[in-house]
Amino acid sequence: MSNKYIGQSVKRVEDKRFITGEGRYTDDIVLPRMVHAYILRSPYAHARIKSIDTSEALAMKGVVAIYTGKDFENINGVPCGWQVNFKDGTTMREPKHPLLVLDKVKHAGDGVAMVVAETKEIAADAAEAINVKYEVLKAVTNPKEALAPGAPLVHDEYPDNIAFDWQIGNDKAEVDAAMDSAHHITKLDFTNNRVVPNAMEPRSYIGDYDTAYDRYTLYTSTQNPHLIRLLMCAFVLGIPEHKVRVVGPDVGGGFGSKIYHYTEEALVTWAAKQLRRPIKWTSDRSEAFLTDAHGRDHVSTAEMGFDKDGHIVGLRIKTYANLGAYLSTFASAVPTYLHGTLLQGVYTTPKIHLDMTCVFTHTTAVDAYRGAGRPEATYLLERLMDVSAHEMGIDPAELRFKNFIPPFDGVNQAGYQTQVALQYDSGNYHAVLERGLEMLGYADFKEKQAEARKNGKLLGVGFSTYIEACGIAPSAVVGSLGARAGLFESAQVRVQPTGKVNVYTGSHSHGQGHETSFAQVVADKLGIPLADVEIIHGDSDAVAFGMGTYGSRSLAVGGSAIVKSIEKVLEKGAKIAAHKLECSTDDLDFADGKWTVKGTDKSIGFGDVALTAYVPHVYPANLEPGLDFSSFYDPANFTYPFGCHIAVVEVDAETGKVTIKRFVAVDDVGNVINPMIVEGQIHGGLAQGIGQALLEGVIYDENGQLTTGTFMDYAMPRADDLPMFETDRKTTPCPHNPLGVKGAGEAGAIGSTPAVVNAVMNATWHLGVRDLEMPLTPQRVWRAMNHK
Amino acid sequence: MLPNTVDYYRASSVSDALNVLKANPDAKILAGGHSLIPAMKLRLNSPSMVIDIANLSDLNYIKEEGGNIRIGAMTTHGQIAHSSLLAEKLPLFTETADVIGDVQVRNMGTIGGSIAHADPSADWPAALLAADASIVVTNGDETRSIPATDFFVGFFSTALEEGEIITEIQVPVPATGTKMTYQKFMQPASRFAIVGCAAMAKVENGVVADVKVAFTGVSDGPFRDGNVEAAISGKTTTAENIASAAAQAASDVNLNADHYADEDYRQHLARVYAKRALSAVCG
Amino acid sequence: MELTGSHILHAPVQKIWDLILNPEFLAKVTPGISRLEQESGDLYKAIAEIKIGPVHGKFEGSAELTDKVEHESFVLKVTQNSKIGNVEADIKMVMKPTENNETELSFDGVANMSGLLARTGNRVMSGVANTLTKQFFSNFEKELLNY
Amino acid sequence: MAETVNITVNGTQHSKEVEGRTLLVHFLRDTLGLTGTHVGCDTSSCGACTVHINGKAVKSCSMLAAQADGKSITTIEGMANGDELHPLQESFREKHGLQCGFCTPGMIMTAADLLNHNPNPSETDIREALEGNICRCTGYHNIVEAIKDAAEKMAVPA
Repeated sequence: MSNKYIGQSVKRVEDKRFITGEGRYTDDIVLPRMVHAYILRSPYAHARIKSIDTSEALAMKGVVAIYTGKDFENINGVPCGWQVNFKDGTTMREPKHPLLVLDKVKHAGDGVAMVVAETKEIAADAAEAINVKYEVLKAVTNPKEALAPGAPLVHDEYPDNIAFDWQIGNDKAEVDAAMDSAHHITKLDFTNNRVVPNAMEPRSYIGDYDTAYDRYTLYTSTQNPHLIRLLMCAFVLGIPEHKVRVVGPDVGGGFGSKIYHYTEEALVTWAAKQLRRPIKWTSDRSEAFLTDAHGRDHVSTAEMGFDKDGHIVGLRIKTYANLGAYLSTFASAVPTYLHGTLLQGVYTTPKIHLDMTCVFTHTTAVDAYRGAGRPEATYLLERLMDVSAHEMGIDPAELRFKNFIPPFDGVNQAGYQTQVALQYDSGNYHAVLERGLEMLGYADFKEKQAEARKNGKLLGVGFSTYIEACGIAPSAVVGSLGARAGLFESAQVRVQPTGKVNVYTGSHSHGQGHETSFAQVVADKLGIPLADVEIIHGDSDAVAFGMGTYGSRSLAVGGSAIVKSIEKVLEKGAKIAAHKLECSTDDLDFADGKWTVKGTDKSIGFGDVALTAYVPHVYPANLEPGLDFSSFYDPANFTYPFGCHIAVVEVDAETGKVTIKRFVAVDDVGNVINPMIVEGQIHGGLAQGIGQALLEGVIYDENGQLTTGTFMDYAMPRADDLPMFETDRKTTPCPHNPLGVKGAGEAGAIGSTPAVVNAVMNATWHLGVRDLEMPLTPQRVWRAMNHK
Repeated sequence: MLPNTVDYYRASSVSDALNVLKANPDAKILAGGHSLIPAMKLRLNSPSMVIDIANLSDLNYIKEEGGNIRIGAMTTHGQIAHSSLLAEKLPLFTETADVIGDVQVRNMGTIGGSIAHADPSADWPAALLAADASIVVTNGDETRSIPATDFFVGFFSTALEEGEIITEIQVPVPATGTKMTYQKFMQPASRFAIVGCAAMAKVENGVVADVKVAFTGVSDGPFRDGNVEAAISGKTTTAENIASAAAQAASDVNLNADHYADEDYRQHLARVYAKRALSAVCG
Repeated sequence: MELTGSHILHAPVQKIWDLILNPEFLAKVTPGISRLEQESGDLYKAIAEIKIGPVHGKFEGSAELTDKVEHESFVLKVTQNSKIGNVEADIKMVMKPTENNETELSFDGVANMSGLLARTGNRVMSGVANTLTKQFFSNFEKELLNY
Repeated sequence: MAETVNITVNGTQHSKEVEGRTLLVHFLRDTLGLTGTHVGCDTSSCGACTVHINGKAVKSCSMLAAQADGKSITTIEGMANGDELHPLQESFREKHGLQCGFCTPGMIMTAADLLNHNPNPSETDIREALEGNICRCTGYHNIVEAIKDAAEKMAVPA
């Protein structure tokens, strides 16, 4: 079968509505009789609510209702979706995360009251008129400080602020022995800075209740409508799932932050029934800073040991992960199964041990942000590699080549079993670094660098060879690791009588271009024009089920589910075709949209078969009419994209300001359906990873106030902060899914961060700079260069 | 967020605006609105009334008259950035206007609005100080011209008195051969100046004359740096002279501090930017 | 936000001490405070209106003098609440006589902000602190002449 | 106090009552139903709300609707000529200059302002012109390519 669309940079079909302003995001939706919610939030990080007086606000014209924690005393809070156990086997601590706080607020921005009014302005005015009396308590924001004796407690019932502790890898004693035998050990203290996802569309929800049918509808800017429905119905509100429709319309970016079930979703859904009116809540950006789950925030000490030839002999890590005040939906999985399992990297490290302590603090909840756990793992490994190379006097590229896992395709050679539970599917790590060095022109670069130094310019190069686990995830595997849900995907391929096709997928596109790349797969597999395919997603009433989009899983898992359904369509189609052509299905070939009797010119087109399926006058006996199949695909393994990122930076010797001169990225994401879209995904990830390295970072003051709470203080990468990216790809297909794809959504954000930091260290190494906390602001770099 | 309730009044003339302002002491003058409206949206400021003067065309002009450049208070940053008259006669102003905020802000924000607001990190004050500008203000009965050095009195505060508005900025046309520059080290999020240094100088027979150096962002208000000026005046334009003059910068001011630049670093940056500015104007 | 400063005031310690414990005087010199009403002992109800640059807010709360060491020092605890955020300050004031019988008044403390003020103010906080300090002493000098 | 404003939007004259505090962006979105103009922040930082007033890019979240009285506004909905897309719209699609699409209307409006006075911008010109617009998806690479592409298209008379 020839591919007309797969592998082509087909222009996106969804773009038309976005470039003309016709995209329909949740806040664009207006329902009849709709009212507006405004949430009054705690100004304090930690305080006891002594009293709430809503009388003045309630009396204001246009105010419809005001709810407080009292209204939710008997309603569950939003749950965590992943159970992790302590090292000793006891269950993690999962505090109640109430829809509105009744007694004690636990982070700045915790919701205290919800005002519903005829307009958003009135709701905001009324919220100002609510009088809350607080007893302010001391707060703690740093995970290590939260563990100190006498530290303020986030949850009074957990006397040490520990959510759980956890470990992975080889036996600790074995790792200690390996480290003892090391010829050289590089040891570094790391802070993986807390960042804010900041999807450009602020979260927005509309709750609606239809009295006639006793049915709820929630419009939500989410990455996974079905998951929200399940969590909200079964765990929070206790309403029957089949009476709830959740719609995720156009969503303006997620990056992880829109995976989770947020309190406001349940609030508007619940209140819509109380008031019998649709209720819209849309976050302000400053609220988003306080309430969207943040990312990263690890404090680690990591040691990498080498033998005298520069081979890694061991890796030992102690990390404190800050989970914030509550456990967000995936929070417990991020520092554990999405992080510890990636510490093998692309190296043959024989002994690895991670000791992890996950901690509550008086801060916004931390959860998966683009890459989720894998950027943190990559950062440790790749920083250690570059520093070790410098310390041992080995070229950092050479040190990597020395330690790479040899190439394996997962078909002729087995997958690679790591020391940290995973089995890599296929990989060729040499190839991406070789290509990266070629694109960089490494030999020339070194000369150029020496020349620049002579002229007082601080030019540096930094490497990162990353791996990640995507295509989340085999349900049995994640189930054994504590996931409270399966992580399969569903797809329905509904062929219409005219041969046009609707595809219903449980994946959700919020910028990834599913409506195009999924359609490319369908069109080629069925041999029909792209325009004959429509991809439908984001509506729990339309789509049978879905686990949503995150963890670079859409094509690998969602796409594979579609392929499964297409196979069923073709199998039945062949029976119909055989009947019409009066032959056996074994005599048929399917190519380019038609079944042909082998060795003849007798054929029947896909459209004719589709029509026959719905007008079954001449039809096989015992075959049901119709051509409409659903499938659920549960992956056999994760997928393991990898790549090599190289940053070239120049540091202004006088000010410490870092400028990215070049950025080379060679990624291997397996087979590619739409190179243009994949490249776009890489670009976006790079910007976020570079942002984390140079610009972005949350700062809490000692009282738990978020002092980087707007775009005026929290620096987002802008066009003039970034260069044109130089990208290329290698292809090592995934051996275990039908498309051979691995996933490309997070790669850029994983590989780029350490490459940039390594480059800055390389530029300033001769000035004695060894390590710096991100973001590498000019002030920090200048201080380090001048030993201040 | 959304502003609190506010009455909007569109002034038909300067005197109309002043009369309404007199009658409504809680009102705020609305020029381009790019400082006031963001504050109103966050409810950091909730005036009872805004008096819109942005459309008063008699406050929107750039002209040369009697040895002065005269700029109407409601002239936008964008108009200044694109003015060919200023590009020729006072390029310091086009250069400064060009790095204020972003293009959208420059299209709406006005020079009068910006300097009345007197943000300690705003760009205009440094340029006005270095250019020896005067600010013309009126209360309807009386018009006075305030030298920039007297106008900016500190943190978000000016010599404007209640009931006065700015009508014009006047700048003496610099002598032929005068060089000028504005150099800015930006806060990466807000894009305000962490340090902004405006400088003007004339080199005569290899010796620096008529030098003026002014800073914004460094302290709680903009200031002329007399130490730097004195150190380079009358000196030859060697790199050493420039460096040693620049090293005097921001020596006796209260230094601002924030996440992006503490006192030490800010002072260091002031010196780096003084050097860069002096190098540009003393070349 | 750290609040520190010191200044020589042209009056003997005893006078300064008496003035500073006089709520009417304190209200006049403390930037923004428009009224201090005695609630009990050294606890006052305080109404403030702060106008700094883009920020214009009305605050309400309390001011309390504690840890008094006569003619030497005391701690001023201020709690102010508003719609745009709350401020809590703990400031130690120390008075020392100078050689020519004037007073060196110095203070050292922190003001903690919450809510929108904390979230949006970083860029200008050091300016606010400097300004409040300057205003306090210049008001003090001015008012000193009236007492 | 309600204000009557007369505003021409995408060529159509509107006369509406607005509150003094109504921001232009809310007037466009809520009163006129033109939801292509988005709100991405509350500090005039992100540029998602960019529209043209009398041909110049401005942030509609940072002005009152009343300030736009008597003015002519173009929003993203007014950029295409019927079914014929504006060259920038075409180029954003061709060069994959958008992903989630939320910042896109503002990007296109800002880019249009740039090309109005600089028909042949360099990469640096483009990046500087986009200073007031944040995109979280694309890393800007393809936005820069799209604007370059549109500039080329617009330079050649059709």
